[in-house]
Amino acid sequence: MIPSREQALGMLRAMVRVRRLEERCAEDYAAAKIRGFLHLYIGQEAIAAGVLPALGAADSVVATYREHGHALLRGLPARAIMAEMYGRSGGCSRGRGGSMHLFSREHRFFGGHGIVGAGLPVAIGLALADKLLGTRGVTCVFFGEGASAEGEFHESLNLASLWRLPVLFVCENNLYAMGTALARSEAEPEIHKKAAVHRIGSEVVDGMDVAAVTEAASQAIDRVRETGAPWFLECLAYRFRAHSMFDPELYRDRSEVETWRTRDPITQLVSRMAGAIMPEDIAAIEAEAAAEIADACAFADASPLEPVEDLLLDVRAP
Amino acid sequence: MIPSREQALGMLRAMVRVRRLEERCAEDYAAAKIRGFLHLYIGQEAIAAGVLPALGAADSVVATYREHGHALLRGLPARAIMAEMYGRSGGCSRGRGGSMHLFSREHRFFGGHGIVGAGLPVAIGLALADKLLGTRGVTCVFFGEGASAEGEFHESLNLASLWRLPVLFVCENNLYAMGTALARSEAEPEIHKKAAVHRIGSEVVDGMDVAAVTEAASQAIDRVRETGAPWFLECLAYRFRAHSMFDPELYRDRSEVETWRTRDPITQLVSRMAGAIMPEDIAAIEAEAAAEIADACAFADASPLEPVEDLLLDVRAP
Amino acid sequence: MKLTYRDAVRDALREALRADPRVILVGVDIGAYGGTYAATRGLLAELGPERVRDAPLAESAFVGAGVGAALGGLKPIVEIMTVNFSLLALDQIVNGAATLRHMSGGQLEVPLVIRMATGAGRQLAAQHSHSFENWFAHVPGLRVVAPATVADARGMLATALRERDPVVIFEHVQLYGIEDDIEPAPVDLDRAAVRRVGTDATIVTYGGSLPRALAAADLLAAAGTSAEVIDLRTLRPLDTETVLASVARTHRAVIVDEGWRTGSLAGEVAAIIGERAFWSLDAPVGRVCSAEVPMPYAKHLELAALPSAEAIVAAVTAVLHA
Amino acid sequence: MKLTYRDAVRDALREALRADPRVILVGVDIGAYGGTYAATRGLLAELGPERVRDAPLAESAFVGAGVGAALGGLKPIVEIMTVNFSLLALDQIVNGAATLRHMSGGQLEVPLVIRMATGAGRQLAAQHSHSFENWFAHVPGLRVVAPATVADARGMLATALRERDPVVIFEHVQLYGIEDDIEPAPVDLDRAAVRRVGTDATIVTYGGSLPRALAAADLLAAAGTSAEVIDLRTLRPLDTETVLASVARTHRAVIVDEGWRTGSLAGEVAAIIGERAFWSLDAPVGRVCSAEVPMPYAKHLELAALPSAEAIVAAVTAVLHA
Ligand SMILES: Cc1ncc(C[n+]2csc(CCOP(=O)(O)OP(=O)(O)O)c2C)c(N)n1
Ligand SMILES: Cc1ncc(C[n+]2csc(CCOP(=O)(O)OP(=O)(O)O)c2C)c(N)n1
Ligand SMILES: [Mg+2]
Ligand SMILES: [Mg+2]
Repeated sequence: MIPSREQALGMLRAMVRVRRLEERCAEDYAAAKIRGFLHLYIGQEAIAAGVLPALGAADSVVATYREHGHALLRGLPARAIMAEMYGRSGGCSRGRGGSMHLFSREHRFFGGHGIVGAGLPVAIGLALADKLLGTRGVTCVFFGEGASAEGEFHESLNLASLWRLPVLFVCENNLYAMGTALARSEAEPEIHKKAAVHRIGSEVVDGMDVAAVTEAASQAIDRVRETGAPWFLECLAYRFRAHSMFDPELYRDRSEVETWRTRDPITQLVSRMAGAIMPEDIAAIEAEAAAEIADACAFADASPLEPVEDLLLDVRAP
Repeated sequence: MIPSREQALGMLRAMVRVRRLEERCAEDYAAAKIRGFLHLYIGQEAIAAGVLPALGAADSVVATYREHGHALLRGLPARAIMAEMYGRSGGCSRGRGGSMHLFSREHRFFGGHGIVGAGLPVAIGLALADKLLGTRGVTCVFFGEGASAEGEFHESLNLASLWRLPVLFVCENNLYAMGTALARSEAEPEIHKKAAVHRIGSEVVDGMDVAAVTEAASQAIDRVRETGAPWFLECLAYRFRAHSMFDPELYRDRSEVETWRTRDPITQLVSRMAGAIMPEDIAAIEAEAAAEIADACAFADASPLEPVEDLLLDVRAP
Repeated sequence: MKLTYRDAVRDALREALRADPRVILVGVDIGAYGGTYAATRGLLAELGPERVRDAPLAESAFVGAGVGAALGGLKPIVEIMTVNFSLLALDQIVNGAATLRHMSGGQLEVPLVIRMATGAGRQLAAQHSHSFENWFAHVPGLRVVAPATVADARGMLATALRERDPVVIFEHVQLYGIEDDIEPAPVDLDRAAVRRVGTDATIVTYGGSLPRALAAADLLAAAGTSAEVIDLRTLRPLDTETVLASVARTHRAVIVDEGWRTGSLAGEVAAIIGERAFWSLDAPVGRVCSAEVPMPYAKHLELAALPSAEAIVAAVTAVLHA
Repeated sequence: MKLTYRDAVRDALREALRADPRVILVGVDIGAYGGTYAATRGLLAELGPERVRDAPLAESAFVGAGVGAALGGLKPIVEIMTVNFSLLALDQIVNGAATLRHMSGGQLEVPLVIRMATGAGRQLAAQHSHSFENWFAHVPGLRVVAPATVADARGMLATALRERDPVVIFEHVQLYGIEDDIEPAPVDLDRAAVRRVGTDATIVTYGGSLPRALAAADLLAAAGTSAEVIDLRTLRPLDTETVLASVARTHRAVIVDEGWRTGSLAGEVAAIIGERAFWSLDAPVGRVCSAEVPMPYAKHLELAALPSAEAIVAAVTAVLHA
C-alpha cells in the first residue's frame, strides 16, 4: 500500500510524537526525574502507529511494560503519561504505576503489564466480555516474541481459538528478550507458526514499515470484527536502544544495531514518500511534537505529588 | 509389525498383569481398603505395555496419577504397589503417596505426579542431567491429551527441542480429560501437531494395538538415544472406566464406551494372534497374574502401618 | 429449609446466574462433568455453555481471563478445582487481580469471584490436600472468605458478588456433605461469628476446622470448661474486634488452623492478640495447626497430621493451666 | 578482602561451578546479558553455555527442569529474576520440589538451589517489588535463607549446596551494592546471628531490613537505648533459640519485616515469642512491616510504604514505654 499524503502525514506524526516523547524520557531518566525500569520503544514505532489508529473507541488494548507509544497513540494525553513517569498525582495512574503501568479506563487502555505474558489472559477475558455482551468490540493485545516461550501464551491462544473470541494478537518480534536472542529462546523462531497450531490465522509483516503495518492491521481488525475469531499479526522489528536503562548491551554488536538503524521506520517513511512529505511538513510535525512534549513536561513538573496520607487509597473500593 | 509368538506372549502377559491388578484395585476400593483418588488405566494398557519394555534400566520414566500400569511394567513389584495403595509401610512410597504417587528410585521411576502437566518439566531436567553427565539415558514421560492445554506442556517441549534433550514424550490421548472431551479442550485436537511447532518430530500410533505401540516406541527410543533429540509419540486410546472412583460419567454415552470396548487391546491381540496364542497360554498367563496379585495383596495386608511417630520423617534429609 | 453445604453452594450459584446475566461460571469440569465435588451439577443444562463455561486445563489463562472479563463488564465466578492447583494461577491473582485498582490509580476494578476447594481429610496426599488460605489472606487487594456453615456457603456468594474487587472463597472439602436447616440470606462479610458462647477460653478458627473446634468445645463442656468458639469467616480483612472482645472476656485463646503452623494464619491471629490484648491475656496464646509435613496418604498418618478435637482440648487445657 | 554483595554472590557461584562439575546455573539472562543485577557477569565466558545456561521465559518449566536435573544427579542453581516471577513457578517448587522426598517415602532427593532477588526500594512498582519470603518459609521440605551481609552472600551458597534438599536463597535488591571486608567462609545455616548486642530491647529482622534495623539501633543508642539486633538469616527452619535467648534478657521485642504485615513472617516470630517467652515479656511484641498496598511507583509513596529506621525507633520506643 502506498499511503496518500494525508495518510502518510498521519503516520509520520504518530511516530514522531512517540519518538520525541521517548527521547525526552531518556533525558529525564538521566536527570533522575524518571526512575524504576524504563523500556524505550525507539525503533518499533511503526507498529503502534500502524495498529492503534485502526481501532475504534469501543475496542480494548492490552500492552506490556514497553507501552508509552501505545498509550500515546491510543489517545492518552502526553500530560498524563509524563506526569505518570514523574510519579505525580496528575499521572494517568496517579503516579502509582510509573513507566510500566500506564492505564486509562476512558481509553480502554488496560495496561501496562510488567509480567511477561501476563497481559494475554487478560485480553482473552476482555474479548470474552465483548462476545457475551454483544458489543462487537475487538481486543488488541501487544507482546514481544520472548513472551511466546511462556506457557500462558499458548494457553491464551488456545482459549481464544477454542472459544472463538475477537482478539487480535500483535507480536512485536524485535529479536531479543532482554539479552536473549530469539534463537536462544525459541526452538521455532518463526513466531506466527505458533498461532497455526491453535488454528489461528496469521500474517507476518515488516514492522519497520508503517504503511505495511497499517494495511495488515486494518485488514486484521476488520476480519476479527466480522468473524469474531482471533487473528495473529507478527511484526518484525528491532529496538534501537537498550532493553531498559540498566542494560549494558553485552549481547549484541553495535554494528547489528547500526544496520537496523538504516531501516528506521521514520526516515524510511520520509524517504519513501519523498514527493509527498515536504520538509516543511516535517518541520511542522516536529514543532507540534516538541510543543506537545514541552507542555506535557511542564504539566508533569507542576503536578503535585500524591499526599502520603493517601498511600492506602484504592487498594479496594471504599 | 506382526509379533512372534514369544513377543506376543510377552505383550499379553504385560497387559493382563496390569488389567488384573487394576481390577483388584477397583474391588479393594469398593471394600475401602484403598482410598483417595484412584485412576484406572483399564483400556489403555497397550501403551505402557508397548513403551516400557523398550526402555533400558538406565533410562528414566515420569508418569501421571494414572500410573499403576507404568509402575508395574517398569519393574516395581506388585507387592510394593499394592502395599502403597493400602497405605502400608511396605509400599513403594511407604504409604505416604498412595495411588497417585508411586515412586522407585531403583527403577528410575520418578512418579506418579498429581498436578496435570507437572511431570513434563521434571522430565526435561532428568534428560538435561543425562545429557550433561553423558549417560546416553533416555527419559520417557507419559501424559494425557488434557495436559497439552497447560502452559507447561509447551514450555517443556520448547526447552527439550531448544536444548536438544533426549526425551520421549508419550501422549496418551484417551479423548477425555476428566469429563472434558478433546474438542472442548483443544482448538487443535491433533495433539502431535503441537510437537511440530517446537520442531520436534512425531508419530501417531493406534494406542489400542500393542504391537503397533511396541514398534513405534522402540524406533522412537532408538532415535532419541542416537540423535540425543526429543521425539513425540501420540497414542490414540480410550479409558473404559470412569476417570476416577468419584466420576458419575455424565459426559459420555455408554454406547461410546461399548464401541471402544470392541477394540480392547487384550482381546484384540489375542484374536489377531489366534494361531500363535493358545488358550492354554492365556490360562497360564492369567494364573500367573492371579498368583502375583494374590501374593501382592497378601503382602500388602500383612504389611504394617508406618508408626505415627514417624510422621515427620523424610521431610528433609536428616 | 434443609440443605447440604454442596447444595447451598449450588443454589447460591444458580441464584446468581439467574439474577444477573453478567454473571458467568468458568472452570475445569464444572459443566459436562458436573463439578469435581458436584457443586455445579445441573447448571450447564439450565444455563447453557456460554454462561457455564468448561475450561481447558490452563489455570493461569482462565483465571486471567476471569480478570479480563471482570474488567470488560462481566461478573465472572471462576472455579479452581483445588487450592494446590491455584499455585498455577497465583501470578494472575496476586500480581494481577489484586494490584490493578491501585496500580491504575483507582481507575480499574476487578469484580471477580474465585472459588476453590481446600483442605485435607480425604486421603488425597501431598498434591491435593493443602490449605493456602493464609497466603491469599496476606495479599492487599483481595478479600478472602471461608464459609464454614451451610448458611454461609449459601449466603456469602451474593455478598461477594456485590463487591467491586476480587473475592476468594475457600470451600473445605470436608464440609460439602454437612447438612443444616437454614433460611437463605446474604452474609455480612465484615464480621466474624461467635458460633458458641463461652467464658473460660476463646477458640478462634475458620473453614473446615470449625466442626473440630465445636466438637472440642463439647468435650470441654463435658469436663466443665466453657469455651467460646469464633469462626473468622472472612480471613482478609480480619475482624479483629470480635476476637479481641472475646479474649478481653476469657483472657485465654487458642487458634485452630489446618495450615502448617509456621507462617500460618493462626500465627497472625496469635500475633494480633499478643499485640492488642497483651495486658488482658492470662496465658500464652495456643495454636493447633497441621503437622509440618506434605500430607501423607495413609489414613492414620493424615489424621495424625491434622488438628483434632483432642489436640484442641489439650491446647485449651494447657492455656487454662498455664 | 573487600567485596560488594554482588561480587560476593558471583564469587560464590564461580567457586561452586569450579569445584563441582555437577553444578550448573540456569535462568533468564544470566549468561549473555550478564544477569539482571550483574551477579552472574563473566560466568558464561568462563564456564560455557552448557553450565551457565540461559533459559527462555518459561519459569515453571525451567524451575521444574531444575527439580528433574537434581533428581538426575546434577546440582542445579536456578535463578528466578525477581520474587514476583516466582509465582509462575510455585507449583513446581511447592507441590513438586518440596514434597518429593516425603511423598516418595524418602527415596528421592532434590538438591536444588533456587536464588531470587526480592524486595523494594528501586521504584519498580507493584509487579517487581514484593517480598514473599514468608510464603516460602511456610512450606515444609524447603530451607529458606536470606543473606543480609556480604559475608553471608559469599558463604551461604556453599552450605546450601551441601544440603540434599531444596534451598531457596533470597537476595534483596537493595543489598547488591553494599560493601564489606570479609574472609570467604561457609556459613552455618542453622543459626541466626546477633548483629549488634544490646540490653533494652531485641530487634529481630532479616535480609534487606537489616541495614534499617542497624540504623535504628544507632539512633536508639544516641538516645540512650541499647537495642540488640538479630538477623534471622535462615527463615526456615527458624532459629527460635537465638531469638528467645535474647528476649529472655531484654524482655522486649520488635520484628522488622519488609513483607505486608498481615500474615507476615514478623507475625510468626511474634507468635513464637508470645508462645515461648510469654512470662518474660514486659510489653507486647512490636511489628514494623510494609504498608498493605501493592507497592506504588512514586518515590515518596514507596518510602512511606516501607519500614524505615524512624518507624523502628518508634516501635522500640513504644515497647519500652508500654
Ligand atoms: C515472567 C517474567 N519473567 C521475566 C521478566 C523480566 N523481563 C522483563 S522484559 C523481558 C524481556 C521480554 O522480551 P519480549 O517479550 O521479547 O519483549 P521486549 O522486551 O523485547 O519488548 C524480561 C525477561 C518479567 N518481567 N516477567
Ligand atoms: C493442574 C491440575 N488441574 C486439574 C487437575 C484435576 N485433574 C486430574 S486428572 C485430570 C484430567 C487430565 O486429563 P488428561 O491429561 O487427558 O489425562 P487422563 O486423566 O485422561 O489420563 C484433571 C482435570 C489436576 N490434577 N491438576
Ligand atoms: Mg523482544
Ligand atoms: Mg485424557
